[in-house]
Amino acid sequence: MAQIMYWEALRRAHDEEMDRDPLVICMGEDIGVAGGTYKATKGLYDKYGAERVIDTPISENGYTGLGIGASFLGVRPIIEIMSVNFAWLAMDQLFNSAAKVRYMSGGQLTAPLVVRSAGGTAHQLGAQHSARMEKVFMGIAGLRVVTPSNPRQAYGLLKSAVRCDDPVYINEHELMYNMKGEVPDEEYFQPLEGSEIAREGSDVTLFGYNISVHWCLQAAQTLAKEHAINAEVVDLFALSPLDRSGIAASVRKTHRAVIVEEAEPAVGVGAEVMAIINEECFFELDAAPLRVSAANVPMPYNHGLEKAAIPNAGDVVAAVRKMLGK
Amino acid sequence: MAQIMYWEALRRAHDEEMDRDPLVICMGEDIGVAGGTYKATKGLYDKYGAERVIDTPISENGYTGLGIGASFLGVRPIIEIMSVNFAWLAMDQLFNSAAKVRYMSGGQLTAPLVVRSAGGTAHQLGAQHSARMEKVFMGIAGLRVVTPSNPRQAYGLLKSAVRCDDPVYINEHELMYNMKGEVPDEEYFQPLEGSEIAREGSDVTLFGYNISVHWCLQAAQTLAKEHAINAEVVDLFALSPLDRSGIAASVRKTHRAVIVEEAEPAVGVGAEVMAIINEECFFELDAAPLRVSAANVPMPYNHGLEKAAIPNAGDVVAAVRKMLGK
Amino acid sequence: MNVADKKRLLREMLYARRFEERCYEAYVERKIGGFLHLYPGQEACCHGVLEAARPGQDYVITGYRDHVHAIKCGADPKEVMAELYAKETGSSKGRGGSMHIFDTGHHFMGGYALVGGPFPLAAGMAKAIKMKGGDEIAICFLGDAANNQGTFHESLNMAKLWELPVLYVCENNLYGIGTRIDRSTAVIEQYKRVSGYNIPSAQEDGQDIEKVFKAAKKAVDYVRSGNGPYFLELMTYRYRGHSMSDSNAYRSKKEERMWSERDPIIMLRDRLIKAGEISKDDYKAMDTEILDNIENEVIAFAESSPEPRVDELEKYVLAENDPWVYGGGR
Amino acid sequence: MNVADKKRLLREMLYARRFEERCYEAYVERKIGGFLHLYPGQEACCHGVLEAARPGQDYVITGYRDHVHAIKCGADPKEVMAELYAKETGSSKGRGGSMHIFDTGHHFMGGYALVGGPFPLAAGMAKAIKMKGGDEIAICFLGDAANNQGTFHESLNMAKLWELPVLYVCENNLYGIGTRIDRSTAVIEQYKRVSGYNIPSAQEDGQDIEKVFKAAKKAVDYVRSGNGPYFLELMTYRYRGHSMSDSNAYRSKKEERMWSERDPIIMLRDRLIKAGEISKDDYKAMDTEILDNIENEVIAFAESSPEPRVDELEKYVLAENDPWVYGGGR
Ligand SMILES: Cc1ncc(C[n+]2csc(CCOP(=O)(O)OP(=O)(O)O)c2C)c(N)n1
Ligand SMILES: Cc1ncc(C[n+]2csc(CCOP(=O)(O)OP(=O)(O)O)c2C)c(N)n1
Ligand SMILES: [Mg+2]
Ligand SMILES: [Mg+2]
Repeated sequence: MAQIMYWEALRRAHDEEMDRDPLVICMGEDIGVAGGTYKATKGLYDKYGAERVIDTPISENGYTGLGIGASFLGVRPIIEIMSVNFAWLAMDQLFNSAAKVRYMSGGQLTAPLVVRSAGGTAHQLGAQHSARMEKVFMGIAGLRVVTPSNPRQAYGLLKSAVRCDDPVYINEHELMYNMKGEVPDEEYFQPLEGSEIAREGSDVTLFGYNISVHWCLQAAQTLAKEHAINAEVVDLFALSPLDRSGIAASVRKTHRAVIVEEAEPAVGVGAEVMAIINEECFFELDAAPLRVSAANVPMPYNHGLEKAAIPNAGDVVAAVRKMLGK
Repeated sequence: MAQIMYWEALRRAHDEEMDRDPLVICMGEDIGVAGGTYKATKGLYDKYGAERVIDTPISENGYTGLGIGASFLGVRPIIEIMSVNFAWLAMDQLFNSAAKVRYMSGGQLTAPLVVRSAGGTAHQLGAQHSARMEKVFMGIAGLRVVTPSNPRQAYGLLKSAVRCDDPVYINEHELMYNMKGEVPDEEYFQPLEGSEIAREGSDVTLFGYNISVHWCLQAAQTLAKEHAINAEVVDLFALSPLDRSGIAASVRKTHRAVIVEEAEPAVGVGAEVMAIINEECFFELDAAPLRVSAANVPMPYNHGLEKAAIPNAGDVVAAVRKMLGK
Repeated sequence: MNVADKKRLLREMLYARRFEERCYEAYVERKIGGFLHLYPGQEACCHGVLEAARPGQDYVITGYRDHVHAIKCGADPKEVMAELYAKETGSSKGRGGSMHIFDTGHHFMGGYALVGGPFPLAAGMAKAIKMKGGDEIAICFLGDAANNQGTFHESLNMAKLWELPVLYVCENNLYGIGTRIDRSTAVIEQYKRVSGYNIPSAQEDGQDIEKVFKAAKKAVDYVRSGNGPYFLELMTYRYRGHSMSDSNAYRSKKEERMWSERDPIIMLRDRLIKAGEISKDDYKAMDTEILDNIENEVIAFAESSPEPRVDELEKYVLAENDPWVYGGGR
Repeated sequence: MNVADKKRLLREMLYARRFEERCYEAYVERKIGGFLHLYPGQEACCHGVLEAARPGQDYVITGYRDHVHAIKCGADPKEVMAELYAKETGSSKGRGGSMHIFDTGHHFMGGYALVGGPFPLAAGMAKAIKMKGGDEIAICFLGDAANNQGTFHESLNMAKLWELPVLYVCENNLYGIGTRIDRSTAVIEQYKRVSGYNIPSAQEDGQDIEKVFKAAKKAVDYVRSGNGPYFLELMTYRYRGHSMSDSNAYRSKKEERMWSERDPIIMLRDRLIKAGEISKDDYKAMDTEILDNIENEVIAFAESSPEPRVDELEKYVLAENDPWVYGGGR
């Protein structure tokens, strides 16, 4: 099992799938000749040519729609939207066309495309380049949403997403492309539904996804070392549908839940996980569940403000200590 | 106090505000010569002329952006997006420009515009014309979201929204334009924050907004008459920000909560209200809160399927009875 | 186009007209719900263009005014009507409705309700055709007002940039709902708007099916020969309101009269009569046969078909038992 | 443009160049964060156009490459630099950053980071100007690749339809990040793309400020006289990578050399020297004075300014104490 970077894992998945199936293509701004802003398609232009590794004009709704149309005829496009902020422009095609076409055609047509995008707050990119929009993608029927927290998931989720007949949105993170991790040497397919226990624990469950899994793991270490609290960390790599039974199983064990999200709290993952807990195992709770979320502000450029706007491991520790009165 | 229809209430608010301030304009597809799909701007074209009552091309992102730009210079546009499904096309300008400009300019610029749109499931309009997207508007900082449940609110919210310096999204409902109700004869300004107790009760709180308030009220009647359950109904006319203290106050009184929403459940109003309850008054709860939501499907055309997909008063009654074991 | 073709097209257009008129009645009777956008007046556009192409093989996509296009591609009128009746036997199993007729078996890739939505989808289908090496083309029908949508610009640029085999057909009926074209569009001659993409284009009378056919033949041949996209504007008129909920008050009687004198069906009929190819009685007999067929076959089928089962509400949202959802397993 | 103007413009452009170069250094020193898009090479575009307009009065809007435009409108370079340093004294109070310089007092209405975003905003400002009856105009600067965005099409159509006083200036530097214009755009001459909107347009050398000024004068006069929108394409080149994170590997040395020989500052300088209006020493002295100013005034101000207070994180999200939030009360 090799240690590779998140971007390398994505690149490998692209490469293997394009090598296997001549109908797999990738599209996006500067993904071809330049190899992609985050290198996820590096070298593929030279290997597969301009017909399959397509540098698009700056036309997010247009090229997303074009990919959807191609997918109607069996092409499997992997579309990179450079930054999730730009995805607002493509929501029309993604939701009105891709997510609804199977239903409104009575099952005749499907849009098996993958849209990948870098979300999250990176380093001082400001209000228009720091959106965290996973919740926007989660709320509408007909689209799958996954979000890898490590290179193995990044590789395995992209592999499965390309092959799955549903449209899949993959929420990546600007700060994670250089993260290293183990990826199996043989082919590996991460399920598009479910969750993973990233750390076993008994006193409280920390729910995270994507980058916040790492804050949870860090917090769990501190909690164990400094406060004798044994936290379980659940990695919600599938955001739509969410793993109701996995969420409930962990809460039944620990009886306490903290949900950690990088986004503003309103109508977010935290709220949805809380609702699931309320619905599935309310009377198992020994404490009111909490969410640790971002401040409700457009992202400021100033670094100090930016740091204050998004949560970190310390905030998770504080939330757990408050919950447990320790 | 006159009984007027919801569309008439909107029309009156438009008219009064345009009459008062020559910088108030309205824009949208077929809102001028034709008077608007739902008549909210009927007669205003003749009264105020083509420069202020503007029939736009079918360019949702374009004319929303144009309205925002005009608002930078003190114009107060009221933009009608004919159906909320088309708003996906305008989200870029609404969120990337209007919602963020105050913050990213350090308070120098604001976008005091109003966007109104008809959402909801009407009669068999199918997958691409039945979206319920209030939750999408609620999740992002910098935009106010309100949703009138009756003509008085429709009038009073639009009046306040036009004058408020923030961008405001008003979520209306295709089925409610002909609903009658009392509207004060004198000018009336509904606050853009808060909630209203639509019916006092003691046993359970039913939280609704827009059309679901009416399902709640109907359910409350049935519950009172047939099951001796005295339900309180809280009208969440302000969706962003939500009225945390109003929500908590009612739950502290009734100790039970059911949230009723027309949308698919994931990351919706129901989830957010539940999260607020968990955060504000978890230990006041005598039962697990429930949400009554739509099925997680694109809206089917067939009437029977459509009816099955969205909740109704009967579903609310059933949820309450289940909760109370009656 | 030989005489037999013309006679067949006369019948097809009349069938389309009667079909739509019957929809109108069924809507008034509340058998059909939702939004209903009818096609009378524009028949020569759809029939002329697709006659010049290969319906059933070429990939066709359009907006919400889609019944006739579906049928011309090969969809069974019974299934289209059953869809309007929201029945399980409908072309979209009663889930789609009037705005969302699909018949992918005949490469009719759907009616879409977001104005401008089909532009990029059509380019994408053309991309797929090109990749797979077929000689089909993609044909996108859309209205005049749709061209103001940003997707028009984005799609036409990409279509030309990548020389995709797609034919855009603008059915210019002069109105977008109640807004006359000159009130929404700076350049009202649509075929001139594509000069910014270096796409060849033409404008043609959309009421005369022979002219449409000729213009479309040129366009289709151009695209099929691998020259890239083409844009064809057809000047036409809808005889009814935009949809059933439209009062149609914004158009002058004079304008309506002028266009009704250029009815595509009457024009072709009179031409055939004048040429001695059919008699008035032939035409009447044809009409009666069509009306009978629609009533006894089409409506009867729709009426007698079952509704979708409510317990199948959640079918067709996502793929069923897709193994890749479970990591390749199950 | 008289000699005094030319001398002043030479100084302004050199100031802009040195300002941007100093930003580069500050970024390398990690004093500036986020994305940083620099302007060297394109100075004649901004300065030539705005010299022909009324900076400070006309409303100007642009993309993320915005420092120089802000300063030319009248923004204090100290405040712009302080913004890049993320300080409370910055033009956007440290909240905006390089991509979001605002100085509404000087009618610089902002830098925006969504490509294509400013097109409709500019049309909207023009609409407001027209309504209020002023004789200002709106000027929208944007790149060549931005023109592929749907908002371009939508905005230009509306601008012409309603004859709005807006001047669109395309700074065509031949690339959108690493993608050469002919790889993203079917018609690469941008001034030809607006024929579909019936908007008059022109193309001009963007390296020669006198030519830019002349072309812009015509454009500005046209717009200010109430004739509606105008589109001006300026052929230019950026000397650095797209942003600080861009390796710039996609351009040939030969191409770069060719354009550096057409440096707008050097061209104007040499012309003035040749005409005997300034000496080489004058120029050097001016440069020294500029560098001193930037270091001792601008950087010093940015360095010594305070950061925003963390307890003011939530300021500027919504209006403060807006009475209408409370129904007119409070
Ligand atoms: C994105 C979007 N905006 C607005 C509408 C509402 N709408 C439906 S049809 C229509 C007019 C379209 O006119 P045109 O393109 O000329 O087609 P026609 O109906 O004349 O065939 C409008 C505005 C819509 N369905 N989708
Ligand atoms: C909507 C959107 N899509 C993509 C991007 C990423 N991006 C930033 S600049 C740029 C290239 C723009 O090129 P051009 O318009 O020519 O301007 P230039 O940078 O050359 O001045 C791209 C693709 C963005 N910021 N916004
Ligand atoms: Mg039309
Ligand atoms: Mg450029």
